[in-house]
Amino acid sequence: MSPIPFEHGLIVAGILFCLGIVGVLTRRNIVFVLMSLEVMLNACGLAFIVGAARWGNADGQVMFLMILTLAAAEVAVGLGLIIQIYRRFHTVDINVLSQMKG
Amino acid sequence: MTMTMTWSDLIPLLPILLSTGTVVIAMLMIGIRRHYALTAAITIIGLITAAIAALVLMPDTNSQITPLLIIDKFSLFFSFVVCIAGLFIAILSFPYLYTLGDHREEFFLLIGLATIGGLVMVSSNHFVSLLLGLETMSMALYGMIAYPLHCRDVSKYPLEAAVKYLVLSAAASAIMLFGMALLYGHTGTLAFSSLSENSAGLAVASGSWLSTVGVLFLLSGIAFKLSLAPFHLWTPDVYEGAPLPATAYLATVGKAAMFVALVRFIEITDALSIASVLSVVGLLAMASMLIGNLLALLQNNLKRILAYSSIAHMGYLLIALIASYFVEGSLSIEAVSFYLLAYVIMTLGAFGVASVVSSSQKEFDVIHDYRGLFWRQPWLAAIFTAMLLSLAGIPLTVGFIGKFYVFFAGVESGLWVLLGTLVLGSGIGLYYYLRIVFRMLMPIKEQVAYKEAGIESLTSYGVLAILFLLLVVLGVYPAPVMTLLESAASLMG
Amino acid sequence: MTILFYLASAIAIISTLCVILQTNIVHALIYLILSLLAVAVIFYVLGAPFAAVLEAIVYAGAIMVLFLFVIMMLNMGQHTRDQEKSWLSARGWIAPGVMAGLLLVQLLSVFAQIDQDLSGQRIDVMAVSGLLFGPYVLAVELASILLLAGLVSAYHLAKK
Amino acid sequence: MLDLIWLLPTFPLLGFLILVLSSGQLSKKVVALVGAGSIGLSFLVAALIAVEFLNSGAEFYSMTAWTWMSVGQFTPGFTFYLDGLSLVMMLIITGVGFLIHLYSTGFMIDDPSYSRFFSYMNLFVASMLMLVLADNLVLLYLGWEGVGLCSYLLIGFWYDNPANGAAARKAFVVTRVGDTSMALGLFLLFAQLGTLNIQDLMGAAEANWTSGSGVAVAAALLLLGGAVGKSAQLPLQTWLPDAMAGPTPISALIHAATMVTAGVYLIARTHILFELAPTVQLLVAWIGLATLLMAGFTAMTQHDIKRILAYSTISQIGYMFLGLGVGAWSASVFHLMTHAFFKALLFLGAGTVILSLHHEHDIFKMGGKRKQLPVAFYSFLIGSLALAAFPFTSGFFSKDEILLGALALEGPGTWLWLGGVVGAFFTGIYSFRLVFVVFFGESQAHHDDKEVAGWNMAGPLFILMVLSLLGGFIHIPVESVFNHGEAHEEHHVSGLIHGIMIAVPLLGILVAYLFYGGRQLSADKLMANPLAAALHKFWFSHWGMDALYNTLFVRPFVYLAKLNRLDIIDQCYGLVVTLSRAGHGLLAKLQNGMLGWYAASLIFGLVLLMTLGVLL
Amino acid sequence: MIIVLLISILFFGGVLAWLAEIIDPRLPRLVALLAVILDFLVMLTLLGADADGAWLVSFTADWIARFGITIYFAVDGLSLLLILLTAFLGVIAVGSAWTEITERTGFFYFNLLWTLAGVVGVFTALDLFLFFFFWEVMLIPMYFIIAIWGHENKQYAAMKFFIFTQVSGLLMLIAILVMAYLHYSQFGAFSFRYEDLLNVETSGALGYWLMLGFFVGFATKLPSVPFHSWLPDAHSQAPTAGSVILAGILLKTGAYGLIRFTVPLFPEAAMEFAPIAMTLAAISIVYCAKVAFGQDDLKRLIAYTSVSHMGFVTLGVFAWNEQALQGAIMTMLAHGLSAAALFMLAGGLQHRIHTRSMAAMGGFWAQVPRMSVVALFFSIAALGMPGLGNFVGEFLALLGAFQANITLTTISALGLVLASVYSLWVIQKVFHGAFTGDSDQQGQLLDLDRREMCYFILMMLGLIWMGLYPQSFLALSEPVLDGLLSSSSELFAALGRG
Repeated sequence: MSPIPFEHGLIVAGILFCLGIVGVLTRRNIVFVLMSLEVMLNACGLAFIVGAARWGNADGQVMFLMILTLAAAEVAVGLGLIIQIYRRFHTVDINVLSQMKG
Repeated sequence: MTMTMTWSDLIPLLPILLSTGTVVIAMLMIGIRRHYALTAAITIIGLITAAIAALVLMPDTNSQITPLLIIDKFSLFFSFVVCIAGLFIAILSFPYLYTLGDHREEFFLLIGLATIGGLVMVSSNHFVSLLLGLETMSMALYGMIAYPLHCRDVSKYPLEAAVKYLVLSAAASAIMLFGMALLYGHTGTLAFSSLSENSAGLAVASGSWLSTVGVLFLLSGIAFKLSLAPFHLWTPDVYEGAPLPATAYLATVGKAAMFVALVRFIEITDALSIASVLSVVGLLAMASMLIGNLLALLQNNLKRILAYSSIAHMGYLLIALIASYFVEGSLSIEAVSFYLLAYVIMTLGAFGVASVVSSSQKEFDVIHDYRGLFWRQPWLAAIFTAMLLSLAGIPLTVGFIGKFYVFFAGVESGLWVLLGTLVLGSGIGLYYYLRIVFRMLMPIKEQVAYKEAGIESLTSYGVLAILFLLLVVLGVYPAPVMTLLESAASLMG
Repeated sequence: MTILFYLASAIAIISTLCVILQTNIVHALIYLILSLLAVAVIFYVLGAPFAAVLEAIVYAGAIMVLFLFVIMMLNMGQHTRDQEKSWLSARGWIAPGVMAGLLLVQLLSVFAQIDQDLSGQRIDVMAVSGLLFGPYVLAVELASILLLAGLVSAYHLAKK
Repeated sequence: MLDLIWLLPTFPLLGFLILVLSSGQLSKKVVALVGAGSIGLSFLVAALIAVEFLNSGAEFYSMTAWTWMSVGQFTPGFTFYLDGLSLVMMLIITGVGFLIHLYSTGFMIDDPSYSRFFSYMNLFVASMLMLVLADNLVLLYLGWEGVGLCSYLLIGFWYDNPANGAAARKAFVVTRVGDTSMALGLFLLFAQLGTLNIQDLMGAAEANWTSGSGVAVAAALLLLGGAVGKSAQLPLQTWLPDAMAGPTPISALIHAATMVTAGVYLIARTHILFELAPTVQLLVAWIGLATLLMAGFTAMTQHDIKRILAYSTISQIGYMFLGLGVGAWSASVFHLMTHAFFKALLFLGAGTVILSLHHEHDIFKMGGKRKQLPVAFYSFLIGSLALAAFPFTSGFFSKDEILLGALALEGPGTWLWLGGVVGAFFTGIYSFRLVFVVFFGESQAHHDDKEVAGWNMAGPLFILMVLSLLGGFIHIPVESVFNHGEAHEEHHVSGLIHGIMIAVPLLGILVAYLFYGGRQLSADKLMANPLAAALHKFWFSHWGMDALYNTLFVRPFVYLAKLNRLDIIDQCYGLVVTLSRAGHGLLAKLQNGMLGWYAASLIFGLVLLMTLGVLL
Repeated sequence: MIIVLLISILFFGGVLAWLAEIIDPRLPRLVALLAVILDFLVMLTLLGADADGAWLVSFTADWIARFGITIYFAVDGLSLLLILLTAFLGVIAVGSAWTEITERTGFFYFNLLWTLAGVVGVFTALDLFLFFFFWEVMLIPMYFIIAIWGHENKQYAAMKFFIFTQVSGLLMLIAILVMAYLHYSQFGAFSFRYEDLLNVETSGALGYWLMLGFFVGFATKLPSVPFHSWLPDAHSQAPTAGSVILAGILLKTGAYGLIRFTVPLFPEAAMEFAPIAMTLAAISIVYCAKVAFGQDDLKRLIAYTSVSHMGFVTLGVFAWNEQALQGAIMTMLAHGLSAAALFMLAGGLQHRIHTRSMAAMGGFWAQVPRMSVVALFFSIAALGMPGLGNFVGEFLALLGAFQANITLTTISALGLVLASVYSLWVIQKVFHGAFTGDSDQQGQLLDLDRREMCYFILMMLGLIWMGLYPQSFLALSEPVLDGLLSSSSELFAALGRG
């Protein structure tokens, strides 16, 4: 088995990260935005695992665990907020949230 | 380096442990029986003990607790600041939330949790603890920002603010994490100290593109949290939409803890020795000073003004941080520390004044609301004026000494362009601070119906008085604090 | 194994692409789960079986189910597809695409300069848990506080 | 006795203080007593001092009251310096001054601001005495400015009429131009010679500077600037005719007898300096000549009784300058004195005319007043004779000396003399034109009041008449002042020259008679000629000088001041404000509240940082 | 210690005045008056003080050891003159506010006294940090005075005043800090003390920039073209007492700074810069005189004349010889009185006819003869009439400047002519001519009352004293100037300037 180059792992993470960004920027449905955020966070986790694989230490995996925790908490709070938005505005369009400006 | 915990490690962790205990007790309390005043009291007492613990530990504690946390004079000083700020905000939020038509007790839980996050951040010298501290605080802040969202009669948009903050902050965290991942990939370690020199001989400051990009990603994320231009757009909306105590918390502890962590990261890893990072930070500073001040110029909403001005203040702070790269010695770190302290005092004061006249139903956050305050409540107006003048950096106030420090650090390092921008920015800044002062001096035409100050507000006035005293005392006789900071900062130099 | 890596990577990327392009939210969620599973495979290939399992269980399992809950709760079925379509104009893709593309190009050009192989060393549960209960014990505690904060916030926000 | 010299300016100053501090509470009698009495006392002291000084035979006497300021080498004091020149001046000022004060007690009796008038007058005399008694140029400058101030105050005495105010300001500002030049002269002298004490200065100048050296020329020129301003010579003469807006005694005292001759005094005082700068000295002569001719032409065309006298004053001071320029120092001072007598007489006479005719100034609205106003008539007759240098009147001797001095000068002397003679011809014409028009011919019906002339007005007139007639026989003791500079050898002058100098003024009087006395010639017919009419108009406007200055200086200044009322520099700062506001507007637009936009900015920032990181 | 006492009296007097309002709104003015008079009397005791080294009295205490900052006050003849002027005008200012300020009197006198305290601090502080501290402290109460008791456009004026002085002050702060740092790098310790900083080597380009920092700070306060444009607004909007303090004293702090700090600290740079500074001075003199003439607002006009007159100070300072410096100092003192008086008059007029527009004035002489005489007196003082203080100052300044630069002195001397143009124009427009006010005002304008006359007569006597016997003032500043000049004379000789 030929070893996988480190940079290839990073490239995959990078691509996923950028796709997440595109998702956050383009979607108006807040659920999609949240999902794209998960993609970004996941890409970060991947990058850590890739790093861990390069150095052969477990720190990266610990970090991945923390990201996992973070992602879970964030989704919980985020989804809570989505429910409130939907209750109040009966839509999931983030553009309704633009009453403050200037 | 100690790899695992021992019992003796628990002593330095006392501030964190005490606040955690506070949160747990308060939560249990709520579980048993909801009692507003009692929950508040538990939180306040807990934070006081945590602050006292930090103070007591400060003189001679210097220990690394597992790779994650470092408890030294520097972190304890800011632990103290964080606890006190949290405490003051807890006191201020008591009357503010008094009339909220919803569960009010959780707010204190959230304050406690956020404070734990802050404590972890100021003590962290490891990516894991940094991430956890930061996100703990963010989680709590999401809750605090959106806190009154169930009430139909709130005048603000807590929901909008919370969503904006959550989405953007999560994105920024992701960017930061990606940066951390790149740095980890480059060095194979997550501890700041080994990022600079590790067994593989790869340091952050090695100048390789991977580490540069990693630092830049990390910096972008931090810049967002500190709302440096051009990452500042979220700031005014979140400040405006959030209830005043939450805004105050975000503006003070949120900024200060992040900055302390940034200082530690920069100082330990020597990241500024990467030329492009140095120039990027310089540009961030300049952009923040100019854009922040310009944005505040004609703004009529007090919270937004303070949001914009915080952008500028973070820019000022960056000058001192940059200076630390150029000159040996601890002066610029002292400058950062003192300025942060000053910034916390005066920002808390300014938000505090707004919060004592406001309630969760009706916030008075348009500067016109303060018209004639000077003749209605002279002492409140005097405190407010002092806070604003301090923000503007006028002598007799702590803000002046802070600015003096920054100037001195900049001069020492010869950062003329940045200092020039600082002067320009300060000039613009005067305008909008004085605008508010002028509003207060105007004759009273129509009475603005402020919140009736009941017995529950007494402590808030006490907090304001303490802040005012601090402002003046530190502005006139800062020597003792300077001595303290000198020894604290020397650990970083 | 190497082939598996590239295969899984390709699946992850393509299905993620589908997530952000999808107008049907349930389909999107399924693509996301697919992507997460593919990443789990990558983890496994890279010698992190523990992470792979967690990715599959917690991420693709628990978190995604949360999403599903909300989608069901908000009743975002077929009728929202048209709305989604109308929200996704071609023009709206340009700026994000350009920015993300630029970022990606920069990242790739940096990554291209690295010439480093992965160790391929397997890090099993023992190693990870050794760390978690050794030097990172505080991290675990702090993570619990993080979850607590999330819990309190979510509890307060999501209630009626 | 000599050490009482400080009393000279002190009496008038005390008078001034009493009048000012009483702020109009005193009765007119007391005011008159204080106002005129203080000058009288001064005159008394001056006379006593003069007697003692002349008897003592000393060349000079000086006393220091106190050191004004002492800054390094610069140590001017309040020091009084008495020599022949200042003695003459002091006597003229106190003597003629007293007469005019006395006259004023009657002339101004109906004026509500009686006390204000005398307070200004007293301050003026005090300043004037300071000027002539000063031993250093700074103190002289104090007096110099003081008299200018009083001149301003008195020209604008009737402040109700804005025209008077304008005239007063014009007088002050125009002379201030000269004064500034003089101040610069002082700076130059101090910078070069390290002192401003006049005697030391002259000694040092003689010792250090060669004749015609650049510094000497510059210093003399700058002082000359001051002199022409104060003495209303070209090119700063335009203020004097307008200055006639003040009460007539003022015109007599300030704008005829004393202040306007301060320039002559200054040049005489610093004559050594001018001798060191021969070109400047010659310039003085030419200025004098040009002024006297120009003013002579103008005087012939005026209708206003006081303006005629004013131009005549300018012209006569021109003679003095001519004298100074040719080195006839004592002749100039002599003319200064005689001019003080007869011009004071003329003005006071004019004052009587004006007062009696209810402030009528136009001579063509008078006529045949010989009988009605006898005192005025004789005043004018005698004054005009002296002015026109009718033989053996005071003016004859002094003007004669000046012209002879001019003739004595090598080179341009003849031309200067010729010009002076022509000027004398004009003098004859305009002075008697006035006499014939006002006092002869047909009486105008609407003015037929009695002459207003109490003893206090008539008395001074009589004394001045005597002085005008006989003043030529007074010997002024100035030899010791000028002895080293003046040409001592008697010039032999042919009888023809003498004849011409006697005949020309008579010729002028004859011409005046032909036109205005006997009406053998008609001015109106002359005016029918377009060229003559144009010339008349041109001369009447005093050669268009006022218009010229208006166009050159006044209007552009006023225009610029109004144009830049908002201060262009301030507006530049306004630009900064505008820019800031624009910046704010632009940046605030970015805060559009859209979450997607904010997220984009976040990513944009990241990309920007990355790009910068790569570039930098 | 006596200096601390001087400042404390004013500080606590201010607090007391504020509190006194609770008892009776007319009490604060009495408290203020007493405080200022007491201060003045205490200062008089300094006149007899024996010189202790270079200083008559001095006071030192630790403050911020970290930066070598001390509380260091000292008084020499120069500062003594200026603090005497401060207290004197303080009395006048209290007097001018006596009846004009009827609202919130306590706070007003509090601000007034604190401004004075700040100014006394500026004139006596010799630790540069302390100096800067007071420099800023005096601004805030002044801001309040303008912002609360000012006229129609007070916000703009107060803001402009504050921003101009602050921004320039920050530039000065940078320069001060660099000096402290240079002291550190040359002597191994931070210091802000005046004597220490005098030893700092400041040649070269850095010195030039530092000097510019100080210059901008002081020139803005002075003010000199092109930093002057805050002054007309501040003056026209400030209440009378504010204008008195502003024109009489605050402007002098700029001049004081130039003499005390800018040139002595950076002799070489200052000499290099002198032609430019003197050019700015000449432009100030002529340009602002011209602009003054174009004004319709009486207070604006006087404000521009202030700029014009302060040009003589700049000119004198940068000519840097004994006559010029004495001239500058005398101009400061005399202008302090004459400008204050003119502003009081303008304020008095505004109080009576509720406008500052000269278009609405005219022919007031017959209505208010005493006021007219007083106005006449101070106008002619302003135009430099010998025998009054302004003349001594301007004459000496020009005399000294002439030795340094003939061309610029000549241009500046034009100011003497222009001064007469605008001064007399004011007299003509306001007091002479026919009465042009509202017809119902005729005969109703109140002339100056006895109390007001008292203040004016005091100031007149002051000006006459300065004009006729300036020696009593010159003698105080002479030893100071001798010291300054002797320390720089060698250097200038080397640079080819005497």
